[in-house]
Amino acid sequence: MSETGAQTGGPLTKVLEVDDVTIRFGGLTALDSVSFDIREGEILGLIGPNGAGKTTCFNVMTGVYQATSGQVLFDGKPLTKLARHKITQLGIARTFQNIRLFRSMTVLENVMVGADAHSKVGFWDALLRTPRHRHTESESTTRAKELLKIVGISARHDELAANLSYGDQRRLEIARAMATGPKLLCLDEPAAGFNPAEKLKLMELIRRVRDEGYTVLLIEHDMRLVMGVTDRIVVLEFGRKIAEGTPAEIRDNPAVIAAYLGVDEEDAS
Amino acid sequence: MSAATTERTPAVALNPLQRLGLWWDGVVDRYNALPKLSRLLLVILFVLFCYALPLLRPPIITTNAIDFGGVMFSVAAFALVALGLNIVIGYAGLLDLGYVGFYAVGAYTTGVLTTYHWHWPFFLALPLAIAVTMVTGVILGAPTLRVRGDYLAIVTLGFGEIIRICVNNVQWLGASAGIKDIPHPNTIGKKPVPPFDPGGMFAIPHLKWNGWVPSLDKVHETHFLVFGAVDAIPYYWLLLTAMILVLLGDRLVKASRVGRAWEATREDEDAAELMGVPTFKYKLMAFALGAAIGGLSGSFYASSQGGYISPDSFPLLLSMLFVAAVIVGGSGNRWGAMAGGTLVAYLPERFRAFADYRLLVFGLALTVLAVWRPEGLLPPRRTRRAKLVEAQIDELEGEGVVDE
Amino acid sequence: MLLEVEGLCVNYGHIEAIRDVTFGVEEGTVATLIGANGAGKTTTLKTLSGLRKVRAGAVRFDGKDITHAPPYQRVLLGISQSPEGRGCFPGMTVLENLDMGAFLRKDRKSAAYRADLDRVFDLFPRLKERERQAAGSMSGGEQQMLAIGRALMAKPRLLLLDEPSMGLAPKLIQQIFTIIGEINQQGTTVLLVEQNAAQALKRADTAHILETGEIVRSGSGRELSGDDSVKAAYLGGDL
Amino acid sequence: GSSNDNNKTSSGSSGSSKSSLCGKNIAFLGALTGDAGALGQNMVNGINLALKEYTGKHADCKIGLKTFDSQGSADKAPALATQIINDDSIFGLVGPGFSGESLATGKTFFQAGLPSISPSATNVTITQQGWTTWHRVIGNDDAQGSSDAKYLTTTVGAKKIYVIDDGQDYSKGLAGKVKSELGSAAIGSDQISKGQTDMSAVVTKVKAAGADAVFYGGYYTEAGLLAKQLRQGGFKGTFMSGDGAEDPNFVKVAGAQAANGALLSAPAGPAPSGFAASGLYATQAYDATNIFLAALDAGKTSAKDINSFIGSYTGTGASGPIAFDDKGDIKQSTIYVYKVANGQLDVNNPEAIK
Amino acid sequence: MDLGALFGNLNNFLDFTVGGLVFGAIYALIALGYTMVYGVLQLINFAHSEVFMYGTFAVAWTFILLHGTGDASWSLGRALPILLVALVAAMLMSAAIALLLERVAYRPLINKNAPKLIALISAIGASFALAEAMGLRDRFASWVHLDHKLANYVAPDKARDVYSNPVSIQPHGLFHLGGYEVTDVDVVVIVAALAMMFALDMFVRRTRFGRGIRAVAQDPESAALMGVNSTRVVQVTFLVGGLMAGAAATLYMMKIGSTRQNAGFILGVKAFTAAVMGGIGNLRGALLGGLLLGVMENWGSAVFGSEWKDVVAFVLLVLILLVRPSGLLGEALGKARA
Ligand SMILES: Nc1ncnc2c1ncn2[C@@H]1O[C@H](COP(=O)(O)OP(=O)(O)OP(=O)(O)O)[C@@H](O)[C@H]1O
Ligand SMILES: Nc1ncnc2c1ncn2[C@@H]1O[C@H](COP(=O)(O)OP(=O)(O)OP(=O)(O)O)[C@@H](O)[C@H]1O
Ligand SMILES: CC(C)C[C@H](N)C(=O)O
Ligand SMILES: [Mg+2]
Ligand SMILES: [Mg+2]
Repeated sequence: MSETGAQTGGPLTKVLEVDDVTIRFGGLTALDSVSFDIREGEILGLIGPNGAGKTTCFNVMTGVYQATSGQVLFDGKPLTKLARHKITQLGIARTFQNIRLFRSMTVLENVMVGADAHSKVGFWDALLRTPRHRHTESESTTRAKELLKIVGISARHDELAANLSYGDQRRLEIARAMATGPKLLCLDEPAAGFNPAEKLKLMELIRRVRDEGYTVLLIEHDMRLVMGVTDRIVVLEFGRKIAEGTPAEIRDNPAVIAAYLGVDEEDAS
Repeated sequence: MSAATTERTPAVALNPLQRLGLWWDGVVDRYNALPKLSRLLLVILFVLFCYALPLLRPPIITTNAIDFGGVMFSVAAFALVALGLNIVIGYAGLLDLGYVGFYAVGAYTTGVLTTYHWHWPFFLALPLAIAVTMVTGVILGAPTLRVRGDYLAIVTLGFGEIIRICVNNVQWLGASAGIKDIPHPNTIGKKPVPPFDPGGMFAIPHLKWNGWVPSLDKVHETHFLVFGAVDAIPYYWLLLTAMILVLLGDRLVKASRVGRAWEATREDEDAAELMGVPTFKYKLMAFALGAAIGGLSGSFYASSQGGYISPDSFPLLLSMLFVAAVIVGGSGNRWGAMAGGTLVAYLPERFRAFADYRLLVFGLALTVLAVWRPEGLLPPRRTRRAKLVEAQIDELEGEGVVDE
Repeated sequence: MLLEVEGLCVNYGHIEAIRDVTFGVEEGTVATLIGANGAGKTTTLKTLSGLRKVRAGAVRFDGKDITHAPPYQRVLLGISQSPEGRGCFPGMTVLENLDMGAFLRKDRKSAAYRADLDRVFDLFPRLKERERQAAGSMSGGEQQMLAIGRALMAKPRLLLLDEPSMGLAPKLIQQIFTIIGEINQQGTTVLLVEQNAAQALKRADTAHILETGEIVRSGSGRELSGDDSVKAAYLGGDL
Repeated sequence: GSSNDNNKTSSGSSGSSKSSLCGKNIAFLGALTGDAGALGQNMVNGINLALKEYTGKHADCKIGLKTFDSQGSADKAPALATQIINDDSIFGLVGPGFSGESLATGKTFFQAGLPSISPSATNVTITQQGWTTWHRVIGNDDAQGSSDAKYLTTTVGAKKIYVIDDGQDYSKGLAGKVKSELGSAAIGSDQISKGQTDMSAVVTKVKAAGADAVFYGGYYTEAGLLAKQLRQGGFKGTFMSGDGAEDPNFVKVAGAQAANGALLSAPAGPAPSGFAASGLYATQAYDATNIFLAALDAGKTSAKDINSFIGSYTGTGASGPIAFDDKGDIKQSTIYVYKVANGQLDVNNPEAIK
Repeated sequence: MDLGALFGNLNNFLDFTVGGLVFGAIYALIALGYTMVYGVLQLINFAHSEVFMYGTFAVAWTFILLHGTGDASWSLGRALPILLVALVAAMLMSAAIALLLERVAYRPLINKNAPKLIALISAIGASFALAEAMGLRDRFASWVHLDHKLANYVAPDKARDVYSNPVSIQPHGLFHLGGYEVTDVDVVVIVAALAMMFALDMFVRRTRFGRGIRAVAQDPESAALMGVNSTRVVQVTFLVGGLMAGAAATLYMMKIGSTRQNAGFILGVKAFTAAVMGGIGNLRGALLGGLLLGVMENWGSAVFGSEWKDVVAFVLLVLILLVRPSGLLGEALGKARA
């Protein structure tokens, strides 16, 4: 399942480079000289024990935290000090480990907020109902509806986001992030709280998203999912990168087994 | 909204205010179901009715203890203010407890331009008053909007007070004695010659009611488009016109990217930011727009009947009442905000019969209203639906967990 | 029976989240509830701990009717829950959070208390390392550890665990289930809700399967994990 | 809203014993409650007395009183003013009571053509606005201010006087006049605000300046609080204030100890003996009412006629001789200083200082 | 601007500073009520100013009851017994009002899980009603024909007037600080306020109840799961806030000696400002904020004139929040991580 993107010939364009990033919170080094890159069209897994620094890595990439040293390059340009919404507009979108939807907006409106990320419509356009406004608005609506269909909740587009079940809320998060039209889509434990059958569906969704032309960075603890869907995996432990490679390589990496997977793999049937 | 029809048959007993919400939904639905032409006709009729209200002096509604035209003017002024503040609080979720400051800036700009230092005509001063207020909004907002949540509330409260105290102490602005004799908008038609000639193009008689029987009241007439101390109705018309314009603008802007950005910011600022919403820009925009509308209203206030403003006209308490208007009405719904504004301005006047007790009654009414209908009179329709569900839960659970 | 649930119905508005749910948990055993997203597992646990109001039915604990008792009284009786989504106190330190777990314990100065604290730190060394870190700044998994540890500090008779393995690294998931076994050995009755059905069934003495708010099957853990239809629906086919 | 109908009412019912104004009302606008409410109450007493006497003489013609309580706030007054001008049953206004509210409402009454006589509003600028319907039966603050300043420096012998005002029209006018008259003897000035209760900052400043007298322009509540806190803070000099503080409530608020020795001036003397209403400005209000009643007796019924009647009125009232100049100011008045001694404001034996 | 007024003379400087500390201490005590309620419920208890105001009346009434209306100026020592009774009365009165508020204006909303803002409105309404009720006490007394019996307490027809404490306390110098004479009243106010604060701080930090308060503040649902009775916690929070406001009222009456039905408003705003300045939800912050506010505004009025006092206070607030968006001692925690 790795015939797209990275492997289909052509130069390997790096979408994002994490370049020697260190971040400290007081005495705690959450990321310690971490470097890796993400190539266009691939699905990269980011795994590691709890507290290894995965979410922190997302936070640095999306401007929530500023790295103590090192930098993140997107399309070759550093993201340092860029406002968060600018980073999103450049093309990085994310979901949240603890779901954070606009709870009292409808499902469709949630996605449209994402879709507005690149809109140039301003106050005067809206007040005067300029052609630009009308055009952008209808385009966003169409796009949002499409995305809802892709993640499979288009039937509930008029529901309040808060009223969705846990799983559907995660789906909505993904749709909203995709709506910002990112080059790179970062998913933070999208399968948490899913049962195995739903995880299967999610894997399909992630693949589909990649096939739509997105590059995906995935944090996940469910090994079946990670192994099944990613092209490459980066492993963190105590804020340091301890391994990088294809799923097969990682599965057999003794350091990863010791730090993360555990020896007793009885449930990985 | 076909789904709404089924949802509107609740299985549980509702309190009258909740029923009001449902009734309103019904009105909106029925209105939406009408053909375009009838809708237009209805709107025109309704607007005409609003204009005519102080002339019709319908029984029960009309305040007899105090000049009804004046009451309608302050009702309209409050509704307009609530409309502006609704953008700030209801849409963008910024709790502004110093809104009266903007009202004051609008009023004082008008006062200074038309009376105190210059002698501009009112309609020339008005746009400048709006602009000055908007700029004030930006100047105050730019540094402070980074402060979040209830911290913002106290900072805005502080600014409201700072504005008032500055006005109170700056001689250039009339200090605590205020500005007197602010000119009225130019009368259209024959100028009145005080003290004993009313002027005007023509006079419109009022209605007077004997029980439910109306008759023409030729003694009390409104002289058409005379803006003076004697009659508040022309001001009311002016303000109503401004309000309708603002209402239209509000509608257009809310149903757009701008409106969505405000809502997203209100719901979760971090998440909005990470979805590409320049939240600061939108907060500032909401703040400035709200300010401008407050300034507009303040400018009208300054040149209204009394033509007198002083720092006392802009007490902190007024800010609280503005906020109360928006929230009691239903934060986030423009109709709700206007209803709230109407209520907050009208009730104390209506309670004049209670004489000394009117503020007490008003305070109690506010609390009862809040406790009885926490989501406001006319909350945004979505909230209303959500709340209905909650009411049903409570009903179904009957004697649920009893505290203690 | 330590816990008896009889004909329990709970609503969210017109949505019936659980309907006529009846089951019991024998003292000293591990029971598990499994089911798809939205089946009503969390709702059941929240109702047991008193966070949701009951529309119909009864809950008895140790023979006492607690259907309408407020949450704090249930804690006094010995019911403790580690909630879904962790629910740590973000502004308190790790230590303070653990201390909150023992809120109603009267022996907070005693050696037994110290021992319990040490046991939690043994189970999750990470918590010991971060004793003074504010819970709100911990990673997702770390918070999950804290939530479980906190529930243990109450020394409950009945421990309700809502998806304790969510967000934990694979290695830790193994540990969590071992710990559940240990706690149970020491006499605590456990009611476990899990998406990781295979593991849960392996540990459970009794298991109940919830589907759209109703119990559709009950049996011993072993029984159900051997069942083909259960396997297909909850243990995941091949991936 | 409605037009004024005063100019439409029939004029010249003179000769008939019963005026068309019988059964109508006089309005009073001023503070009846609030921090200076006692002052308004005095005036209402005076008005009521005049009306009672009138009814005693003219059983067939009853004139009523409608009171409008501004709570002393210039800000609340305009709304009441519109209410007054829109009330068809009101043909004249006694008031407004205070300077601030007079300035805020004068234009409204002027535009509506409602004649008014204030028993007490003393600010100099009111009569400079060109409101031809506005009159007062009381001397203005220029006279009071310069007399007070002179009294402080000469009679009291104060050398370092601290001047405080509350920022309102009346207060600023009076205190401002005092300060400018004092010249270099005024060693400092500060402002408090209406409704303020904590005066500690001003007290500290007064002490720091080493003042031997304080002049406060303002109303009795703040004056009382100020006097009290000055004494508590250890100020030993003379406390003086104007007519706004000339009320027994000043002593109540300050407490007897702190109030003792305070000097309170007013452009009004004690009531003649046997006068049946008490309090500062009760006589002026009584006189003002009687002018309206005289107009009525003279057969004036239109606002215009009543107004010109007032303008040319001359007579001697309970407060002294009354005649108006062309701006509506009274032609002649005297300033008195009242003293607090033995924990009481001695209202009967003031010292005439001009 | 007149820097000389403040710094020109050490005595003046100390005078302004001590005066500021005295008021700051009172602000701080009132601020506690705001900060406690805010901490637990994230609600601005707008009606807390009325809780304080009722306390001041309790003090005045106690003096009238025990001393009659004869007006006197007493030394602190002589007034002390009455003052102590007044303190108890004020604390009881304020606590009762606070509990009433909780029951009537807040609990129904909390139970309905209503939006936070509406509680602000319910509080504003309650605040109006409470203040007005005090202003109309003469009317209520006349309903039951007690107005003349109670004349001293209700002041017939003038209930809205300033209401003076019949015993004003004449401060006596205790010792000299530089050239400035520190009085017994100053010392009592500051020491009493600090002692109250300290006791409360211990209560919240050291007792199980205090932990319960913090838990409900951060996550009510989890707190319930830990066995915290949140209704009780909220009640106690209001109660404690009320007690502190009652103490503040007593100190205020010692210092100022008069009150009225709207006496709480400005003080309430200031106290709330102090609470925010120190970091709302943080008790020590309330103390720091209160004292800082009191001193700074006194210095400010020395330098710029008393009419600018409040401006100084608010500008200070804005500056502090710009540098530290969650107040001096406020934690930015409690917010979920992204
Ligand atoms: N703001 C902060 N202050 C202090 N420590 C922090 C902060 N944010 C993260 N940390 C610490 O940094 C480490 C990395 O956290 P991070 O959330 O990145 O872990 P993670 O790899 O996502 O773990 P999990 O799989 O449990 O979600 C953790 O130990 C956490 O406690
Ligand atoms: N606060 C709520 N308001 C309305 N409906 C709710 C609410 N919480 C849960 N529900 C609904 O109740 C049903 C049961 O939810 P519950 O959370 O108990 O499921 P669960 O079995 O725990 O699922 P999951 O595996 O996703 O945690 C679902 O249909 C859900 O949508
Ligand atoms: C009643 C008086 C004390 C009024 C005062 N002279 C004033 O002009 O405001
Ligand atoms: Mg994480
Ligand atoms: Mg669940």
